[in-house]
Amino acid sequence: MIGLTHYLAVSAALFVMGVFGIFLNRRNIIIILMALELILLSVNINLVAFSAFLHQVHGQIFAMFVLTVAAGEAAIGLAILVIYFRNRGTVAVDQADLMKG
Amino acid sequence: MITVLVFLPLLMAAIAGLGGRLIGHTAAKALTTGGLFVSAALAWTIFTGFWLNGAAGYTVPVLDWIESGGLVVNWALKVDTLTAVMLVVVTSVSALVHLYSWGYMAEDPSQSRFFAYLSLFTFAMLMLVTADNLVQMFFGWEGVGLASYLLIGFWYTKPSANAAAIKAFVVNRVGDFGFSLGIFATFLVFGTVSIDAILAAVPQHAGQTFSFLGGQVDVMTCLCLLLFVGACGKSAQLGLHTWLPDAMEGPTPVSALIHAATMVTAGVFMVCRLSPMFEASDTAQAVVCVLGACTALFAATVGMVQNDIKRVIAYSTCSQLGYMFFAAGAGAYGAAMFHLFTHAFFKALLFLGAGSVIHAMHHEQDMRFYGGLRRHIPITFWMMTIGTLALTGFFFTAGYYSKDAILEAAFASGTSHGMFAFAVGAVVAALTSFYSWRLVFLTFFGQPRWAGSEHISHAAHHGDHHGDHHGHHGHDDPTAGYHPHESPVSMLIPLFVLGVGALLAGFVWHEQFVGAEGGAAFWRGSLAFDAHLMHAMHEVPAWVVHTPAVAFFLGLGLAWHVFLNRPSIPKWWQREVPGLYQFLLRKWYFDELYNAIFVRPALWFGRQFWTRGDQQTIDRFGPNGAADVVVAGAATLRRFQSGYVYSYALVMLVGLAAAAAWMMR
Amino acid sequence: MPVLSLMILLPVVAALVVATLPGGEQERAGRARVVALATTLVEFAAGIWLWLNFDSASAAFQFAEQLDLFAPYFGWSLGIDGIALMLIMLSVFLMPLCVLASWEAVRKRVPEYMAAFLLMESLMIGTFAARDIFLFYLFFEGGLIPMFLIIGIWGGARRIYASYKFFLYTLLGSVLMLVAMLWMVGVAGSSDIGVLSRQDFPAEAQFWLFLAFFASFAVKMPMWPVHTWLPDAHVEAPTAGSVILAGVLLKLGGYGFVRFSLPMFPDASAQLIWLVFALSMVAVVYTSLVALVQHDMKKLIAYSSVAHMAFVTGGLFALNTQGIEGAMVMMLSHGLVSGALFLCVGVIYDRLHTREIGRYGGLADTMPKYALVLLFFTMASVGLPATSGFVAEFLVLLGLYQTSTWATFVLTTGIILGAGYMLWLYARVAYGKAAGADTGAMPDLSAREIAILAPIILATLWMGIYPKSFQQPMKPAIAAVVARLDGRELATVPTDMTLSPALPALAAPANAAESHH
Amino acid sequence: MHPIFASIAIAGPETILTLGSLAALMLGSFTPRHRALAVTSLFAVAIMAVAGFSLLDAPAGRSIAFDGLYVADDFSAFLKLLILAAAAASVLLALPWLQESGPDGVAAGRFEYPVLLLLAALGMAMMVSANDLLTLYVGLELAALPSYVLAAFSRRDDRSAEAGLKYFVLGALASGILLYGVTLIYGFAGSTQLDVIAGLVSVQSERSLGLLFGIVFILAGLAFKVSAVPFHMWTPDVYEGAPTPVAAFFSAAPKAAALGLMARVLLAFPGAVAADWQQIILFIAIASMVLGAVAAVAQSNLKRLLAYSSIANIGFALVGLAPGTAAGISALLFYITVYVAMTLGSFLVVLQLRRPDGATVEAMADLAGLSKTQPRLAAALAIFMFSLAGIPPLLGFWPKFAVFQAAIASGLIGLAIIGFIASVVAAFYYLRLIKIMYFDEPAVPLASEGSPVNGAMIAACALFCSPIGMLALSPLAVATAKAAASLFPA
Amino acid sequence: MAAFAFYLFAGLLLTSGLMVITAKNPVHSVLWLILAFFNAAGLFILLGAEFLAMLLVIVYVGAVAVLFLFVVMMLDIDFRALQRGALQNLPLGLAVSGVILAEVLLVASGWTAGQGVIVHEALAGPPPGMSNTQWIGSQLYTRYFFVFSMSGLILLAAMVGAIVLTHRRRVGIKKQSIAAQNARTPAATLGVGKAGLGQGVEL
Repeated sequence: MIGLTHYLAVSAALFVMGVFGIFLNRRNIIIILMALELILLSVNINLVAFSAFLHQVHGQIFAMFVLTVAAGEAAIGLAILVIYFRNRGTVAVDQADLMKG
Repeated sequence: MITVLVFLPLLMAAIAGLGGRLIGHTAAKALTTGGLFVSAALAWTIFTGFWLNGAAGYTVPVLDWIESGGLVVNWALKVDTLTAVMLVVVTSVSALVHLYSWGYMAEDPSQSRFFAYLSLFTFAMLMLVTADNLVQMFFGWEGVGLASYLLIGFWYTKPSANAAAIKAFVVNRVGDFGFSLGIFATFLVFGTVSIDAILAAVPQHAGQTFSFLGGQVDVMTCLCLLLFVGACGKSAQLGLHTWLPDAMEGPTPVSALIHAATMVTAGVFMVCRLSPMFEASDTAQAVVCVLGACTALFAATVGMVQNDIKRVIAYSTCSQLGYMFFAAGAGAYGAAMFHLFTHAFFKALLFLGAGSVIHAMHHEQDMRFYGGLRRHIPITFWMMTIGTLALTGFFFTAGYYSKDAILEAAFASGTSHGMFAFAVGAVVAALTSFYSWRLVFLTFFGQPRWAGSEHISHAAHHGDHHGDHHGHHGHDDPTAGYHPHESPVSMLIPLFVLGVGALLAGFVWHEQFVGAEGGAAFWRGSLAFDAHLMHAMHEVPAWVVHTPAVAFFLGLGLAWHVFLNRPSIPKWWQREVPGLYQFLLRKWYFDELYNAIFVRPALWFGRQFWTRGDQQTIDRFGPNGAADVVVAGAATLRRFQSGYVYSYALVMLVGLAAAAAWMMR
Repeated sequence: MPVLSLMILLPVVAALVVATLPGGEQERAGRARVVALATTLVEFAAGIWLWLNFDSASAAFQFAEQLDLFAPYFGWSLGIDGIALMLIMLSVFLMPLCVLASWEAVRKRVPEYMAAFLLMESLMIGTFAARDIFLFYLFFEGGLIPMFLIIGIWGGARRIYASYKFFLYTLLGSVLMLVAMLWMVGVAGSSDIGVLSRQDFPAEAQFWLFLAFFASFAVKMPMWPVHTWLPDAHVEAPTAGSVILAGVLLKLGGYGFVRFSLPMFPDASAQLIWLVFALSMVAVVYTSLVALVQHDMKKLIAYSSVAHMAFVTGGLFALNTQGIEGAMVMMLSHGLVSGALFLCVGVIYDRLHTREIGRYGGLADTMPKYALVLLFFTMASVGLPATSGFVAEFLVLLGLYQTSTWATFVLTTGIILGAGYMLWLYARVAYGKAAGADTGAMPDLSAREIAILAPIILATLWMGIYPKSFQQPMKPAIAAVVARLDGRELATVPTDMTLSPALPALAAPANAAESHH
Repeated sequence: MHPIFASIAIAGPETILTLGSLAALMLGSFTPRHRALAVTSLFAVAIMAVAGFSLLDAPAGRSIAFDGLYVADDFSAFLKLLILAAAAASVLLALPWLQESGPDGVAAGRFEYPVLLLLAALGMAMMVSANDLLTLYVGLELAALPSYVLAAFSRRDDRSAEAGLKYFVLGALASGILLYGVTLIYGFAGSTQLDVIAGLVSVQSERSLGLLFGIVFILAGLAFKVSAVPFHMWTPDVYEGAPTPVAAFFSAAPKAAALGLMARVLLAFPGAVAADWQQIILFIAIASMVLGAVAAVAQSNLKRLLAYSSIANIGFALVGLAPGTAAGISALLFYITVYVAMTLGSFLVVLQLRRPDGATVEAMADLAGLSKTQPRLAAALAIFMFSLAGIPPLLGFWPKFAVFQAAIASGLIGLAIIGFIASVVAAFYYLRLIKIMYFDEPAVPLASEGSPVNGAMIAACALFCSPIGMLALSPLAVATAKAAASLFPA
Repeated sequence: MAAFAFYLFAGLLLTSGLMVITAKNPVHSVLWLILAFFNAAGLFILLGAEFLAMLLVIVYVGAVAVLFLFVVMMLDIDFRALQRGALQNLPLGLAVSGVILAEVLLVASGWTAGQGVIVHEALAGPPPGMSNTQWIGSQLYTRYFFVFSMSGLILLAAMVGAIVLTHRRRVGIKKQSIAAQNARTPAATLGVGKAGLGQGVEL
């Protein structure tokens, strides 16, 4: 019987993957952006799962807003990435250390 | 009257000191000297009142001073017989010294300052002797210390004078340390600092104990000893005596006034003033007595080998002060005061005489470069001889009466410390005679030995004010072509006056000071006068009575033999027992000892505390250390702030993980 | 008329005026000096007015003002008792002298300098006049700012280190006090000093509160071992800065003890006298010895200040009338004398631009008036009777003796050591021969300098000869403090000075008896 | 009338801002290019002012709107006023910089700046009025997205782009974490509405790990927004890289919004759970105070310094949150208010200064001797620094006073002691700036940019932070107490 | 059956998630991401959230992922240069990730809702007579009106932001201005001139 816990576990694993993706990756900022999408996906799974098991629509609607925001975020993120690339000619994460200390 | 007497010198000092430049030297000198003579006249009037008319003691309040809780201290002038005696001594000697200084300091560019200091000193001394409470006495005590400091350091361009001045002040402060503690303890015990009230309450507290520095001690002993520490400092008793010989760096009139006649006797005065307290503690008395005797002996031994004419007299003073103290310790306060009184005359005389010699010898003070001066400065010679006779206790001179009284009283007291003091006193009498005559013989007799003196040769070759310089004087001329001249009249008059005093003071007043009946009537309770002791004093065995005379002749004979008859003996002696000679010449190594155990460690500790303590410990681990920690922390944090997104994310997640883990506890 | 408010606000207004004066640099400087001097003189006159109208028989806060302008944090609540009055007098007395002392010595950014001093004056008066504990804190801490600027802008070579050290050291001390204040006010429900002084905090709490306040006041005093900021601050500060620092700012610590620590934490005070005594004892010996080996005049005087302040703490924690009164006189006296000593150093610093003792000498020849003045203050510093220092030392030690012989014994050695280093200083500066041609060529005191120093001499003598004028207003306030301390259990230090066998008729000092039972 | 209109009326400020931002976008688009920026900016400020005024006569008490998603109370009103003021100031202060930046006017200098700020202000207003985690999230993102853009606004500037990138990546990560927490709370409570959650949480008898994790994750996300340690790492870099006016904006309004939000959210977890989150707040408060104080010591860049200063200040503000009492929240509000004035003032002074080559000042060393070249600006900056250091009688002392008073009243004495010691360390670097301005000799002759509006704002901030500002203590205390009380319905 | 579907989707989801972050080529990452979205959509369907599943596919796959792909391709990144780079604090990263994973798994495995909150064991769809879409729609425009409008503004902000950041006004490109073209008159553009002999025409 597949219960709530299963979904939560999947979501948890996906969340950690997203998190891990952020600092595993040195080469490409785009992958970081994708890792962020994974995190949001895990959140959505949680929301939908809870929504289903609570018999509420609220979670699903919440997930919808998350989707919307995720789209906006992706747009902004990619825009920033683009100007960053235009300036620096690279998208390597470990090149982005002009400011430190 | 007493108010005028006391404050006139202060007024004059202020005028001369602050306005000296404005009114000129002569006016300043005239004002101060005049003021002092007025004071002296008033003092004699008061003294006569007590001496002949049996006037009653009284206290003149001047101003409120300190009031706090139970403590009430007022400025007030207390006059009784004891005070009157001191007033006479102080004002008379001071007036004479002022007069003397007209001549002695005639060429000094800062004369008015000098006179101001002298008057200031006199004021402070008068405040001391008229104090009706311990705090005011302390005021005078410190005031004379200040004046002494200023006068010792009067020739401030001389490093030795500076050092001596500081030494005098600081060593005196050691004494004051004890004195202050004594005052505090007295207040604790008696609840007052008024001398009359304290003395009245002494019987109530005799035999009580209290805790001091954690231990349980007898109240009166503790108080007396603490106060006595103060007396020791001021009166240069053994241990705290080191400043007195050095104080001879000051001009000679100063030595006469302060370091012979008046200030140094303040300790004796204080003990006499508080004699009922000392009477209440046998231990304290014994300490006073023994320490006085030891000082007398010590100073006499050192005095035997000193070459500086003033230092010899200074050690003599020290030694005589020892006499006074052991008299007081033996319970013969009258005798102590009597010796104080006579000593003031003859010791001032000796110093002023020495000053006259020094003046004549162009500030040469080393007796090894004197000799044969009696032909050149005969008046000085005779006056010095009178002084020496009085000091050594020649029959019917002032010293004869007072010293005999002390020795007899010490013997008569019957206590073991009294006997000890008597024995020591007898020996010291002989030594006194020896070194005093040594001084006279070296200075006035024999052949001139002036050639070796830098001062003289300097004067003879360059400062040729005598007009009799002849370039052909060879090195073999012992006078180096220098002809000493007798001092001016202004310097000789004080010598005459003091000479008269040195000859007659004992004869005239011995009945009043130490007479069994006359004494009680004279002192009238202003000090603890033990009539029984005075009676006993007159009934001592004959050998005791004759001891001083024997000692006198012994010393005189030996001095004559060694210095006039066989002048090679001293050299031989120096060669054969260098250890003892050096020991005495170096004053028992007290200075070296103090230097080693106080001065240098103090500086060492000071430097250690400063560098090791303040800089390398407190600052290093305190503010600088904290700053370093912060800076190091900042550097570490800078490293963490690597600029990489992933490490920032990592830190965030570490925080998240940690917080979550914390929640799982 | 709200005199105290006006006294606090006037310098602020004057500071603003001074800082915004029109004109060229020279003009501004000249005007700034005049305005500052006029303001400080008016303040002094106001101080005199306060003194004249002060009721010396009352321990209550007088000239009280109360304005709930800053509720709920604190109130603009002013008022002075005798202790505050005398310290305000000290401040307003020294301020015109400081302005005069800086008249020619300061040439750089004069308007700002004068403004800083005026602000300082305002804050000092405020500190002493505050009747609200937070208002006190505000003024107490606010004083750091102008002083920081004074040291930092117009100071000597290592001014930056010194100013930082001064600022952070004292700030660190005070923040702990603030924590304690916040706690106290939270418990007592009032920030009124009068109310807090009557509040009986639990003994356990008093202990910690005492330590927190102690942290602040000990630094401010300064007590050993948190004294090291003082020599640095003094050495680097301009002359007038040193005067204010030594003259008034150090007094804030002592004032704090007598205003807060003693009445608010009487039990803790009584229990912790051993701590204060121990630190005071160390301070006297330690800093006196350190002073002995200094080559820098100001440093020497700074270290001597530490030693003198140890007398203040010793006296305050004697917990009896004489001790506290003595400590208060000590504060006034030290304010005058050490202030004057710094002025004296300033006089020759202005001429030779060095504080190195070895560079001077023979000033008694070249500058006789100066030598006389310096001598006077040297003697006042070593506590010669008839100067204010004596009255202070004497009362302190007398009071302290009734509480602890050991402490008195050690503190009294200070009079020996003090004489040692001060006289040696004097000998090296005034006596001997001039160290160089430039030293020999220094002109004697100018009329302006005499005008600065003469009032201090007179005040010192007045306080030494007739201290009653100064003590009288403080007596009721001190009596209230002593009454508050009455009957507290003392720490077990070797303080037992009871007589045995006790005599019923014994006229033992009333206050000595008080503090023992 | 349909209930939705009542709700819209309650959400008046948001409505005004929404319409205003759309209008501003239009206005900017259809105004001639050379005037677009100025007109839009002024319009935006006007909109914010109108929104602000609409708050002033808002009905007292607590009004719930949109079926519990939105709440308008004194707390939100107070914060919105503050946010709007700060945002309006941020628009104005950027104007000179925008106008002069880039000869081609491409890099910046566009009317989108005020529009984005308006949108961000709307997001922040929404945040502080959030009565539901959903509103919270959407508001947060609405505030965050324009901020990311603004950080990268100088798009030709490497550092600005990098700042935008870092801010975006970490911000998105933080909001992801926050969201994850939200889901856990949702799962636990079956609702995301704060008052519902509060009601549920207060009756729990068992310690639920899911709930606690939810709080931790939400707290982490919010801590990022306020840049509290250890979620602060972005702050120095972004402040340094972002254009100075943007950094000024970041340091003021979003902090106020996020702190307010944090207070509102955390108070939805009362009872036994409160002890748990208080521990965390305690920790991050201490860590922020200490780290902010210590790390700043090594900085030489003004903006980085101010960044660390803001970290430390957030730590102090969180001290007010730690006790979870009305007094604490009141102190927190007071703290933010004064902090906004101080930080805006500091940034304004920095913005007002120009190097000889026309560039803005960044290195602290550039300020050497400023007291001689620009005495007024130096004096103002000195006031801000002393105020930030918390030295009385400057106003900056009193917020610290207030938060620690609240902490001590709740027995958090250790926190107070650590905090005050940290403030002493912090004083060290504030003093360093003063030292550079006042004690050092001038190195680079700095010119004043001379914008009268900015000058007036500097003067206003300086006056507020100066002792004269203490006159505002009483009214502010009343206002903050009222605002805080509305979070604690009786 | 449902279990099988769950494990299938979940397994694929996690695998593709892992591939997203580990793939060497970002294009592959994007593709893996798309796969992940599809699988997530599958999970949504299992949970009875069909509308959201479709939305996920449309929004994510159709818009976001394509956007990613677009940017990846557009930026013309030299991927070989990106291969380098050491992973210095990988162990720490792994450890932290592990800890977080353990923590969230712990919470997930021992999940309990608050007391008083009913979590149903079985799935239940929308209220009777309503599709999932209807259910959402009925709420979205009423209860969530405010938030919904605001999310619109988010998109607006994103749009404005993206344009502000990336839009470049190119100088020197020719743009058509219809109004200008329409406003042209022969008088303004045409002129008749005489060319003198050997003088040429000045244009």
